[in-house]
Amino acid sequence: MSIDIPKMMDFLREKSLKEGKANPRAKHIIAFHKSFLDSIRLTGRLYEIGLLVDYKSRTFKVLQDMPLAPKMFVRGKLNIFPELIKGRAGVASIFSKSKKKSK
Amino acid sequence: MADFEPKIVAFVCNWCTYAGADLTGTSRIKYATNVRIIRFPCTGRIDYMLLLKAFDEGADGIIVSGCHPNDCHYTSGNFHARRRWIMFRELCDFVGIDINRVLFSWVSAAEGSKWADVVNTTVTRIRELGPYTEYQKVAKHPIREVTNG
Amino acid sequence: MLPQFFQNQKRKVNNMTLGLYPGCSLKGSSREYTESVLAVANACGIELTEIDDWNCCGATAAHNLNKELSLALPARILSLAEKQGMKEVLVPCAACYSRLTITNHELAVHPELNEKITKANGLDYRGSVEILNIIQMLDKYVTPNLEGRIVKPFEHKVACYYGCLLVRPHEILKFDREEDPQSMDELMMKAGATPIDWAFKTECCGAGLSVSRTSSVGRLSGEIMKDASDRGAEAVIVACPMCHSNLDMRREAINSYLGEKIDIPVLYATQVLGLALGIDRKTLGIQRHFVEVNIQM
Amino acid sequence: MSKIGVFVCHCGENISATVDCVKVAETAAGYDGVVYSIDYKYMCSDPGQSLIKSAIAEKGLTGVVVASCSPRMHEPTFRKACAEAGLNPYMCEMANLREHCSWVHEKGDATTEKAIDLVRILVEKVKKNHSLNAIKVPVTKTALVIGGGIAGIQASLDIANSGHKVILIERDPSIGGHMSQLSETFPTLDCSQCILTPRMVEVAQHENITLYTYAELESLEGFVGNFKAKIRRKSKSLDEKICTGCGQCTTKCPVKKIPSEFNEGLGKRTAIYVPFPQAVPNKPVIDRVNCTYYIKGKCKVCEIVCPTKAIRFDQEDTIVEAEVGAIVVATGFTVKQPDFFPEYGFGKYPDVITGLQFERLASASGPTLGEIRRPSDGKVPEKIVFIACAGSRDPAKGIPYCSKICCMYIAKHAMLYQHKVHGGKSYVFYMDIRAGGKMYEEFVRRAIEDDGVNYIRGRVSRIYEKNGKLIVKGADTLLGAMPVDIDADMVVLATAGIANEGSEELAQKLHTSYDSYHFFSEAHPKLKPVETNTAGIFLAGACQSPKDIPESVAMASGAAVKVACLFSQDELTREPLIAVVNRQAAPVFSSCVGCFLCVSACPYQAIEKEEIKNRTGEVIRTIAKVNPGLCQGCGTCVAFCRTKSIDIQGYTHEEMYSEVMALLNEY
Repeated sequence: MSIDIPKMMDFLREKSLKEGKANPRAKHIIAFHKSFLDSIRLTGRLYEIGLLVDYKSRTFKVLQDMPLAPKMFVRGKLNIFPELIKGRAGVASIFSKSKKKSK
Repeated sequence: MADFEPKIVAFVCNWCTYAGADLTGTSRIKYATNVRIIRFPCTGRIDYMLLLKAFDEGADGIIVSGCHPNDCHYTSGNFHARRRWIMFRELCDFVGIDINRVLFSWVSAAEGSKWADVVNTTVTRIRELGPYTEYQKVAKHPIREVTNG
Repeated sequence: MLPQFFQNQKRKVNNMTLGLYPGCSLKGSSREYTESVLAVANACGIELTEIDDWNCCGATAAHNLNKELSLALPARILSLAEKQGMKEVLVPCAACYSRLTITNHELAVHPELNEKITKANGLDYRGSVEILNIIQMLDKYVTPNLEGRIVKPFEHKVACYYGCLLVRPHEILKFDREEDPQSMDELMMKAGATPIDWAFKTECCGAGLSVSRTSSVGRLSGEIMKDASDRGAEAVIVACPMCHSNLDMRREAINSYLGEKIDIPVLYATQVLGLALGIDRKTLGIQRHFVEVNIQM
Repeated sequence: MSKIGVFVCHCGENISATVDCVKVAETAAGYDGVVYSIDYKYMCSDPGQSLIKSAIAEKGLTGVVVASCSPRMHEPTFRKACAEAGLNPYMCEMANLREHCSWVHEKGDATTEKAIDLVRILVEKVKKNHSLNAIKVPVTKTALVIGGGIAGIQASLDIANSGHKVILIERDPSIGGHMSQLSETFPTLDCSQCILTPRMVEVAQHENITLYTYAELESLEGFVGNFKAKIRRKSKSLDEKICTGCGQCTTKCPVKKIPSEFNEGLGKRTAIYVPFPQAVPNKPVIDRVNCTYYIKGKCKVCEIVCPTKAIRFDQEDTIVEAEVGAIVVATGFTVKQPDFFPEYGFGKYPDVITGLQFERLASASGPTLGEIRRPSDGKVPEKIVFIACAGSRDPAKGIPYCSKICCMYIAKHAMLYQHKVHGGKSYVFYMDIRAGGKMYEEFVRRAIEDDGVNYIRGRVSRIYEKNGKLIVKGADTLLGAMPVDIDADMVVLATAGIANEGSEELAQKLHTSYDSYHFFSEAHPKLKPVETNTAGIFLAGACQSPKDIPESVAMASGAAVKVACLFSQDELTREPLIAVVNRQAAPVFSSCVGCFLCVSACPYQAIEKEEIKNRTGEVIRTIAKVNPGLCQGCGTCVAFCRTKSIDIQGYTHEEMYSEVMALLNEY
């Protein structure tokens, strides 16, 4: 009976993106999400430095959050190297299959 | 099997399915001619020996239909029918009667189109299953044998 | 032979073995959360076994961009957990918890979807894994045995911040009430703290927009911190790494939005419980916070 | 030997367009026992009926099959025609050639064949039919009205004024119901109590009405015209005959801090109390749960101060037995407590109140004597927010249906507030304004246009308290879902109207049905809105669904007329389509073996145990017996009976088996 609002929002987001109707003001948000997924596709888990580098290359916001990095590093919150999982091939295939279907 | 016209008996209650079938009529929804309706006051009245009798006499399929749960005109007759149906199904299955030949459904007085669907589905299903002669072969009919020969 | 057998039996009763899905944040920017979860579990005789070779749940990015991906990634995790014989899996991160629970539910109620997702990806999942968030786990296995173990009650006024995902969606989680939840408040009371009644328990902190729309995070998290501060909270308690990083790491953005300096620390529920249990600050990773924790213990 | 007549109707072209009616009639003529068979254009017309009547007279027919439309349409018509011609009406059956054949199939042989089959089935059935006679049962001309709100009051007065006795029972110490709690009524702003109290007094003084307050229905047996009700009169700890209602006891009672039910918890009452000053009867009761004497065994202040010595601490509940012929259920509704909406903070913030509480604040007899003051500190609110649909039309959290009265009373509340607090600001958050009713829409427009109430179309997501204000966060969907924040002093929630507590229990006692929301179910949503599925039990007011006062009153008068109709006859006639247990000559008596499975199957408790005694009075057999007054003719017992000893008239085993056999064996 009740409307599943989050589900509907996700559906509309996916659809508007597919049809090229996403709000231009959301381009940074979409860029971030894409960088995020790319990072998982390659390593299986999130690689925060890789994500930020990728995001910045998409948005040219090179200087954003630069002061945070050393502070995080000092507190042990930043991993220099990505964690690579064994089942990377499996994860990559999940990506390619869902991508194909969603098109 | 294309020419086979199954004989289907429908045992329905007066208040919901009979009225629902009336609505199918007033809505002029067309359905297969193979069904003959027998009116009961309530599905709770339907003695399942009648179903066996119908198979015995040559029915190829049977529909039992009444009010939806909680909508019984007599408050609980359809619940009794449903319970009896669960028992009867198992018994039929056990003794080798094809339970696919009996369709149990709820059709309310407002569901004219559903009645047409129920009939058409049953007719299609029974058409696929073919004539039902197995039961008649098993249940020898002494009276008919005597009278017919 | 016999005593050995009995010993094993006894160990099983006392020591629970639970699966653990840490998620990416808990391995990186929120490692103090992992540390405190493990420390509390250890102190209470609960053994946590990490799911071997787990992957990222896809987080906000996946469910925003691609529905199938948002189900397939968690499905891989669930399937691994099942294969590794885990009945219950603790998911401390509220965001991962939400993705895993929703996937678990969707796969259970739509068998055809389960078929599609698992078949296509060579996974196999029968739906036997139960997922617990940190509050559920503590409620189930820790708080019943807590009596007499609170050696250093955390006697401070705290604002319990649940965020968006910890108790939602109610239809699926059937845990606490989604508006004005109480479970964390009760837990904090058991740890000796005094939870305050405040208005922003379940308001959004800005979540995944931390990087891509920092200004929004400043505004949303700012309102939260302001209300907590106005009502006299000495600490804000969270159970989600994303909420924590927004309220803690983004404090500069918050303060610049509010135009005032709020220095209330943000602690994980497990850190507070750990402190109350007498675990030292370093083991609980309290030194890793951006906003210094100056509370007298 | 049967002599059956078959009458095939063309129904204009409705049947004859697809069915070869002539062939149907010709085929039927060839059946064993059919002595007359004819087709005609309109059987239900006068000449058509005459055709049947003359055939009965001339051919001496013993059974009639009319092959035309649905029996649900014209069975009474043709049975009546048969009866007029001297044939027992239950010897007439109808084959449904129209709804079940001609209208649903294309023209063709198969359709005509089906029509022939349908006729043959009923020819065989009629051969086995028996003559049946209508059942007559006497009527007790006293009505029981359950619930003393405005619906119960109206129904009682109408029945009493038509000259019949009425027993009115009310659960609370006074009649009046929710209407007595209201301040003013929409759309005229009449004072609710001013129009209600004269009616209450009339009830108390009416010679045909027996009023039992503080009483509930204990059990009900019997059937239409012949119910036996047991009424529990809860102990008032007081001798009503001696009590003068002077009020000494209520002023002196030391327990003064009990939240008053009448004032919806906004005022306080004592342990011995009269719910409100205009109560009928105006005599107190002791609330034993809160009375010091019943808790600690001492106090008895009321007994000491009572000038007439009317207090009876040891008084017990009494059971009154009454024979009644009809029952009107008027138990009303209640409002859903809004604590299921934690985001609105009801219960947490004292200034978030329900609509019914606001009625008490606005009422001249209320705790603030009609001044709008907020419960927390007594301050007059400068900004007030009303939230419509707090629970209604909300399948996710509340109830899916519309509570119907809220739109109107919210407009009234806002208007009353604007009249009483000059310069105050009021806001109404609404989903839709549903103001269908005479002068209703105009009333809402008046609130918006003349009194300046701000109507905002949108929902409220959260209310929280900050610096002594209630922050109401909502959205204005008519301004592009713009967020709206209002710092209000008081918030009124129009909470959903739901079924009264205990209504499903009462429905079970009465053997009537209730819907999934626990409201009582009417027999037909359009054409039988005051009847229930149980003959002789009628509904009035909001126990059926939320209703405003005029609707409740109209429904109550409707129910009263139904009761008066029932009481206008000395005997009731019922269709004889009921179950019977076979009886045979001694020493067999009956094939019933007394397993009484039928007793457990019967939904109407219509089957009793009958003892068969020999001449010395010794019980030799116990068998089942159907009470013809209670049996509704569902036949569930028939299918249950292991020995086939119980059968249902009109649908007997013989009749049904012959139908099945006729269907599958062609001549």
